[in-house]
Order: sequence, then C-alpha cells, then structure tokens
Amino acid sequence: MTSHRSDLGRDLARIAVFAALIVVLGTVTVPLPGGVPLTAQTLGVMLAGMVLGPRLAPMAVLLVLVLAAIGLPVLAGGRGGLGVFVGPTAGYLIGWIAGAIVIGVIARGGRITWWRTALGAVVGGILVVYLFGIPVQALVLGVELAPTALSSLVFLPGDLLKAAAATVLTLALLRAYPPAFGRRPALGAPARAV
Amino acid sequence: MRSDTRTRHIALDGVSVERDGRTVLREVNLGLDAARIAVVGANGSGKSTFARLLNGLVAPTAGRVSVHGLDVQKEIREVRRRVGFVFTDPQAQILMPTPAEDLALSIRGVSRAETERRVREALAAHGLQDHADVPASALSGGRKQMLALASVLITAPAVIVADEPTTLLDLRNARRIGDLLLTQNAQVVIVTHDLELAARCDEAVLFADGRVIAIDEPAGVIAHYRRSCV
Amino acid sequence: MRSDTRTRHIALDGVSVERDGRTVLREVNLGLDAARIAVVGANGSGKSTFARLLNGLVAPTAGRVSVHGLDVQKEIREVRRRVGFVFTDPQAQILMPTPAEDLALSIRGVSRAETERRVREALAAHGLQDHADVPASALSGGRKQMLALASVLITAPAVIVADEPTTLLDLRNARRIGDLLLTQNAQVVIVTHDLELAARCDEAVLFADGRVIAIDEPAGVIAHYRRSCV
Amino acid sequence: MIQLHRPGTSVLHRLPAGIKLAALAVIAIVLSAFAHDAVCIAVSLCGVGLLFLVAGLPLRVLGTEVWRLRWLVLVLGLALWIFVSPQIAWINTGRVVALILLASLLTITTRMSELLAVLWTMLQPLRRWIDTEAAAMTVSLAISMIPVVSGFAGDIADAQRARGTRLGVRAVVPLMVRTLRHADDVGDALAARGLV
Ligand SMILES: Nc1ncnc2c1ncn2[C@@H]1O[C@H](COP(=O)(O)OP(=O)(O)OP(=O)(O)O)[C@@H](O)[C@H]1O
Ligand SMILES: Nc1ncnc2c1ncn2[C@@H]1O[C@H](COP(=O)(O)OP(=O)(O)OP(=O)(O)O)[C@@H](O)[C@H]1O
Ligand SMILES: O=C(O)CCCC[C@@H]1SC[C@@H]2NC(=O)N[C@@H]21
Ligand SMILES: [Mg+2]
Ligand SMILES: [Mg+2]
Repeated sequence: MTSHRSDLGRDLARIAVFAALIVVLGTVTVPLPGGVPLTAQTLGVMLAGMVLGPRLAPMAVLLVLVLAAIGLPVLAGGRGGLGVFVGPTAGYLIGWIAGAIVIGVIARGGRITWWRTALGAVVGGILVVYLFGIPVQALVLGVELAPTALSSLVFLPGDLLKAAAATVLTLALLRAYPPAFGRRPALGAPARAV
Repeated sequence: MRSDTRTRHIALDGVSVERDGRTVLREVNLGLDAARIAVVGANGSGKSTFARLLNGLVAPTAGRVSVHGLDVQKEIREVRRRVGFVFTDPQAQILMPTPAEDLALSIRGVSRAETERRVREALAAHGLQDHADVPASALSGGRKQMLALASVLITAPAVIVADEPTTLLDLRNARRIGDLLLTQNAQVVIVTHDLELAARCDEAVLFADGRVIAIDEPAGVIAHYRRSCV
Repeated sequence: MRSDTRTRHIALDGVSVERDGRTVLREVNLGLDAARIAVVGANGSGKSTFARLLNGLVAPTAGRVSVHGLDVQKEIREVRRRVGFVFTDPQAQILMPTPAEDLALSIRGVSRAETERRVREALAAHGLQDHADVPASALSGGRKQMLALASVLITAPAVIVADEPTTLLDLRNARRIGDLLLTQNAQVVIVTHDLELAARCDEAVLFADGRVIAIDEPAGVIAHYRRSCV
Repeated sequence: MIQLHRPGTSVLHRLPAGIKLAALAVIAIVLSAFAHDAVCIAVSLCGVGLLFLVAGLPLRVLGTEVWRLRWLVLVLGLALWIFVSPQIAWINTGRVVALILLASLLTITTRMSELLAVLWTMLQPLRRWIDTEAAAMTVSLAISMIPVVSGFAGDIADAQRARGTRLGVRAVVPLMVRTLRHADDVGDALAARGLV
C-alpha cells in the first residue's frame, strides 16, 4: 500500500532514531579498569538487531560509529573521536556491526520466539562481538591472545545479563508495539514529544 | 473522605526555579484551597514547572512547596503517593505494554487477586474493558488519555495535577476527560489552554513570565488572560 | 500567482481507505474550491487520513484523489512539490540539527549563496533570526511550530495541508500560526479541533466515522459538529 | 550536541582534514611496525606532546586526554610489568597512548563538517552502490534525533517518578515504543517534504 519511496524514508528514519537510541543508552555505563567499559550500548546493539533486522541494524550501528569518528561524544561515558578507533576497543566496535547482522539473521529468521531471540543475542551480541574485539584488543595492546581473552571474561556476566534483558525486552516490545517488527508504518495518533 | 478541607491546602513560599541558568519561576507565593484549580498562561510562562513542583518532579531553587501539609522536598515519597500527575502526552505516561499491566503497575502492597480485581474494575469504569490486553500503543488518542488518567485515579490520590490533559482530543473526548477530572473526590489542579475547561473550575491562576499575575474566580482571570494576549 | 482559480480544485472520487482491515474512509466524494478549508470532526473520524491523502502519505484503497489537476498517485513527485504538509508535532518535521540547516533542506536546485539568502530571509520573516544556529530541539514549542511552518512555506507550495497545527500552543501563538496560514497565497486545508480557527476559514468539512457528513460555510458546519457531540 | 572539536587557528587546525587523516594512518602503521625500542617510544610520546603545543591547545587539554587513559595505562602497564618485563610494559603502553593521543588531537583540531566531507569524498568511488546524499541526510538526521530521544528518556524517567515506580531496564520498552513511533512520523515528514 505504501509506495516504495516512502519505505525508503521510513528505513532512513528508523536507522537514524535507532542510532540515536544507542547513543542515549550509552549514557548508562560502568567504567572498568583496562580501558574497555561495561556499557549498555551493547544492549542497544542487540535490540537494534532484533527490531531492525539484518539489513537496517548494521547501518544504525555504523551510523553511531560515523558520529563517533567525526568527533561527537556518542560512545559510552561521553567518549568519541578517532582515538577510539586506534584504541583497544576498536575491534569490539567493528564487532557490533557484524553482531547486529548476525542477531538480525538469527532472531528475525522466522517468527519471533524467545529461544530464537536469546540465541541471536548470545551468538551475535556476545560471540561475534568478542570474535572481533578480542584479537584487535590483543593486537593493539601487544598482549597475547590467551590472556586478553581471559581478561575479557569480566564482561561475560554482564553481557549474558544484557542478552537476557534484550530477550525479555524484545518480547515485551512485541506485545507493546507489534508494528515495531513489521514493514508497514504504524497508524493512529502521532507519537508526540511534548 | 481522603482530602478534607482542613488540610486541602497547597502552598508555595517564595519559590524560585532556575533551569540552565534561566529563571523559570520568580519568587512565587501562593496559597490554594479551592477544590478545582485551573492554571492558565502563555507558552513558557511557567505553568508546567509549577505543576511539576507539586509532586517533586522539579525541585525549587529557593523557597518551599507544601501540599496538604507535606513538605514536597522532605517527604517526597509520601507526596508522590498522594499527588497523582497526568501528563499531556498519555504515551509518555503509559509504561507497560498493555492497559491491564499498566494499571497493575500503579497498585502496590496487595495480593495478586486483589490487584487483578481492582484493575478489571478500573478498566470497566473507564470504558476500557474490551481493551485490557491489546497493545496500549494501538489505543485511540481518547482511550490512551483515559488509560493515563485511570492509572492515576486507581491510586485514589488526594491531589490530581494534570498538565494539559485534553490537548489533541475532540470535543466529546475533551469533555469526558474534563468531566471526569472535575468530579473527582480530590483537589484537582489543571494546567490548560482550553479556556472552556478552565472556566469550569472553582479558581484560576494566571502565570506570565514566571510570575503569578492573577488568582481569582475563573471568569475574571480568563478575561484578564485574553486581554493580555491581544 | 502560483495557484489560480482555474486549477484551484481538490477532488476525491469514490475514495475509500482501509488500514489493517478497518475501513477508515468510506467512498468519499468531494470537490473543494475554496481558498481556506477547515476540516473538523471527532477523534478517529478520518480527518488525518483525508489530509494525508492529499500529498500521498496515504494511498487510497479505491478511488482517485486529484489536487490542482494532478493525480496524487500517478504524479506523486510533482504533488509533493506543490503540496506542503504541516504536521501536528513540529518535532517530527524538523529533520536537521539547526533551524538554518532545516530550512536549507527544503530548498533544492539553486546555488549555495542563493540558498543561504533565502534561508536568512525565511528565518527573519518568522522571527527566528536569532535562533538560526541553535539546536532546534532547544526551541520553545511556539518557535518549533513556526520553524516547521517556515520549512513548508519556503517552498512556496500551491496547497498547504496542516494537521492540527495549533495544538499545544497558547492563545497568542495559536493566533499567530493561524493568521500566517490563513493569509497565504495558496489553497489551505486545516484539520483542527480549534473551532475558533475553523470559523475563520471560507469553508468547512465535517467528518464522522469515515464519511463527510457536512460541507458548507464554517458557522453552520461547526454548529452541526457541536450538536453531534452532546 | 557538544563536539570534541576545539576551534583554533594553528597550523594543525588549518591543515586539510584529508592530509591529517592520511598522516595519522601512516604514523599508526609506522608506530606499530617499527617502534620496538624504548627510545623510539619516548621520542613518539614527546612528539605527540609537542604537536599538542603546536596546535596551541592549553596544557589542560593534553592533561584531560592523558587522564582519560589512566586506567588503560595503569592496568596494561602493571600487567605487562609483572607478567612480561618493564621494558615491554613501557613500549606497548607508550605506543597505545601515543597513538590514541595523536588520533584525539586530530579530532580536537578538525571540524566535524571537514571530516564528513572527507568521508563523502572517500565514498565517491562507491556511489553506484551507496546513495551518498541519503547517507549524508541520515547522519544529520541522527544528530538531530539524539536530543529528541534523550528527551523521550527524560519523559519516561519523569513518568516513573511521578507514578512512584522504578522499572529499571524494563523502561527501555516504552522508550523504544516512543522512539519507533517517532521514527514513523519522521519517515512521513521525509516523504511529505519530498526528500525521499
Ligand atoms: N496506520 C493505521 N493503521 C490502522 N488504523 C489506522 C491507522 N491510521 C489511522 N487508523 C485508524 O483510522 C481511523 C481514522 O484515523 P485518523 O487519524 O484519520 O482520524 P482523525 O480524524 O485524524 O482523528 P484525530 O482527531 O484523533 O486526529 C482511526 O480509527 C484510526 O485508529
Ligand atoms: N528542563 C528545562 N531546562 C531548561 N529550561 C526549561 C526546562 N523546562 C522548561 N524550561 C523553560 O522554562 C520556561 C517555562 O517552561 P514551562 O514548561 O513551565 O512553561 P509552560 O507555561 O508550561 O508553557 P507551555 O504552555 O508551552 O507548556 C520556558 O521558558 C522553558 O523554556
Ligand atoms: O565504547 C567503546 O569504546 C566500545 C566499548 C566496547 C565494550 C565491549 S563490547 C563487549 C564487551 N561488553 C561490554 O559491556 N563491554 C565490552
Ligand atoms: Mg507546559
Ligand atoms: Mg488526526
């Protein structure tokens, strides 16, 4: 019913607002010694994958990284700038993009169910992110892979909690606002910002 | 009766509010005893800030706010329990996925069965019984505002503060929400640009530029406001 | 003159709109020639859907919509160029970080210097010259609505469709926005619950339950609407 | 939204962004590939410090940037010191710090719009696949949406306080609902303004 062109508009808008949402979630953060913060932004990345799916989610994440690269303090704890991309967390950031795709593929591969969502969050939101993050961290810091991987275990409890949260939140969103997962725009009264 | 005339008193003593270095309210002194109070004034005159003071959503930079004998700063938990707040945008106030869950959120300290019972009762009282378990986001504008109001009324507040609760509603819905607010057994403070609604209150307060410039029976205050807007 | 009387015609021929299996508009036939048209009716009666049809934001399930001789479905790009749309929520319409950038977004196909010049001119015309480069999100509600309107007017549209453009504004701001809309050299369609504003148009259309039930000079239509709401 | 860029008139501020980016890339490669002795690292660190002075920035700025890296330096340095050797600790930690400071300096001395311009230039060869105009608009759109979404988050925090409840992480659900509805409105506005 809606034309192809206006689907493009909606897609752009969703990418932009989800990027903004990931940024806003970055204000919730626990700085950890070691330079890699524990951040709610990964929860945002997981949710992006679940809600936007494998095509749009990586673009929302990429957009956050572009904003960071051009010098906006959009990452956890108000960090940003090019320093981030030569620092120890650069790999995790790239991993977010790949992770968002994987989450989208797994979680949106069929009807949304709790196990598919949880699987997507763990595989895409944790495994894939670590897969990119840990080697780059090792490389940048000049530390062996094994100890680096071991030290990253501190994030595992938090990340598992976030994966659980992402699952619960996705299922709640499905009840609260089914059009979130649909292709067609939602109708009715406009969402007002007062 | 929850809110009897002895304590039905809202007082601001020398209250100033600053936000981002701007003075939003300037040394406001005010005592309100009427049952139904309208707050009117231009955009940015400080109405919402005043409303938010009453349940501690905004803290005064100077001065003291008390509601029914409670100091809003010092007894904030008790104040939040007694003062219900209705936001302009019901979508900002509805926190749970469905109407039933959202109403249940307002009820604390009773058994699950009792919560369930009260929720069903409130849904029925507000014409929402057929929408208990649909996504709240899919309700029409009028029903959303009803739900937002219901989630406040279900806590039986002694004071209800409503910030432009009838905007975006049609004549009929606006009147329904207005009727409901004005017939509550509670002290009601309604911030509104809807002058018909303001006229139905017992007293009206006119804000301009962070000050109270008139406080009287509504007809006079509304006339004053209309004159100041030409 | 952009919109001359020969072509100043909005026509709906047997238009129905269905959404999610519900019929939102039912076989509406309508021809509008007046310069300033008010659209009134209850919440959910189909007013916004009608407004959105006019620049193709909603597509009819059946029937045909034409605006100034253009078929809205077939010539959508040209229609979008000629029909400006003002949303209720200015925040949704302001797409760029600052007012200057947002206005510049509406201008295409001219040099950078010329764009700059037109933007400054439009900012000044709407009292926003001192806010050109501040974050748009920090503007007051009235200024946001002004900016949203300016971003439409700057394209010199032949038709302006406004969906409740004065909600949330105070008397003075509502009147300013209303004055501005009503004095445009364009055909203007205003969806509104503000019956004072509706009364100032040349013609009014009353929607009820997805149908047009009255179309006439405003006073009569408004009286009809009021009666239907008791 | 606040930017990390600090306006100025130094040589570093005036140098074209593309050249600065290329230089950063080259230095990064050189540092990683060749800086394997303690002296090299010392020289690099001094060089970066000197560049901060050349940029005409107050020492406080360098101080803040270094302070940001305190945990990194402490933990990495200490771990390598204990488990490997003091020399490796100095070299590895020094290298990371020098690189990060250099990249931060680029951010501090370069306007956002210049960096964006470089980005679009770099994307030119890909324009068959990437609609750079739409991409540019999406970047601006996201920047304007950040305060809007954070306003939504504020509203939801207010609603929780007013209702005397704390939803914790569950508050993300109403936040997403509002944000996504807003996205649909913005999508409509993009269409209505003839932008897509
Ligand atoms: N996208 C949509 N999907 C499903 N139903 C919709 C959609 N948009 C509108 N509707 C329904 O269509 C009907 C007409 O909606 P519309 O927004 O046109 O009414 P309105 O007259 O503008 O009401 P209001 O005064 O509240 O703005 C309503 O019942 C609404 O719930
Ligand atoms: N969080 C805030 N930070 C900074 N300034 C604020 C904030 N909230 C309100 N203000 C400013 O305080 C002034 C009073 O705002 P307030 O919202 O109380 O006005 P109002 O009378 O409710 O207006 P309206 O009719 O538009 O709702 C305005 O100038 C507004 O810009
Ligand atoms: O802000 C940054 O610079 C990126 C932070 C990366 C943090 C990683 S992502 C996986 C792991 N889980 C966390 O909470 N933090 C780390
Ligand atoms: Mg207000
Ligand atoms: Mg409408």
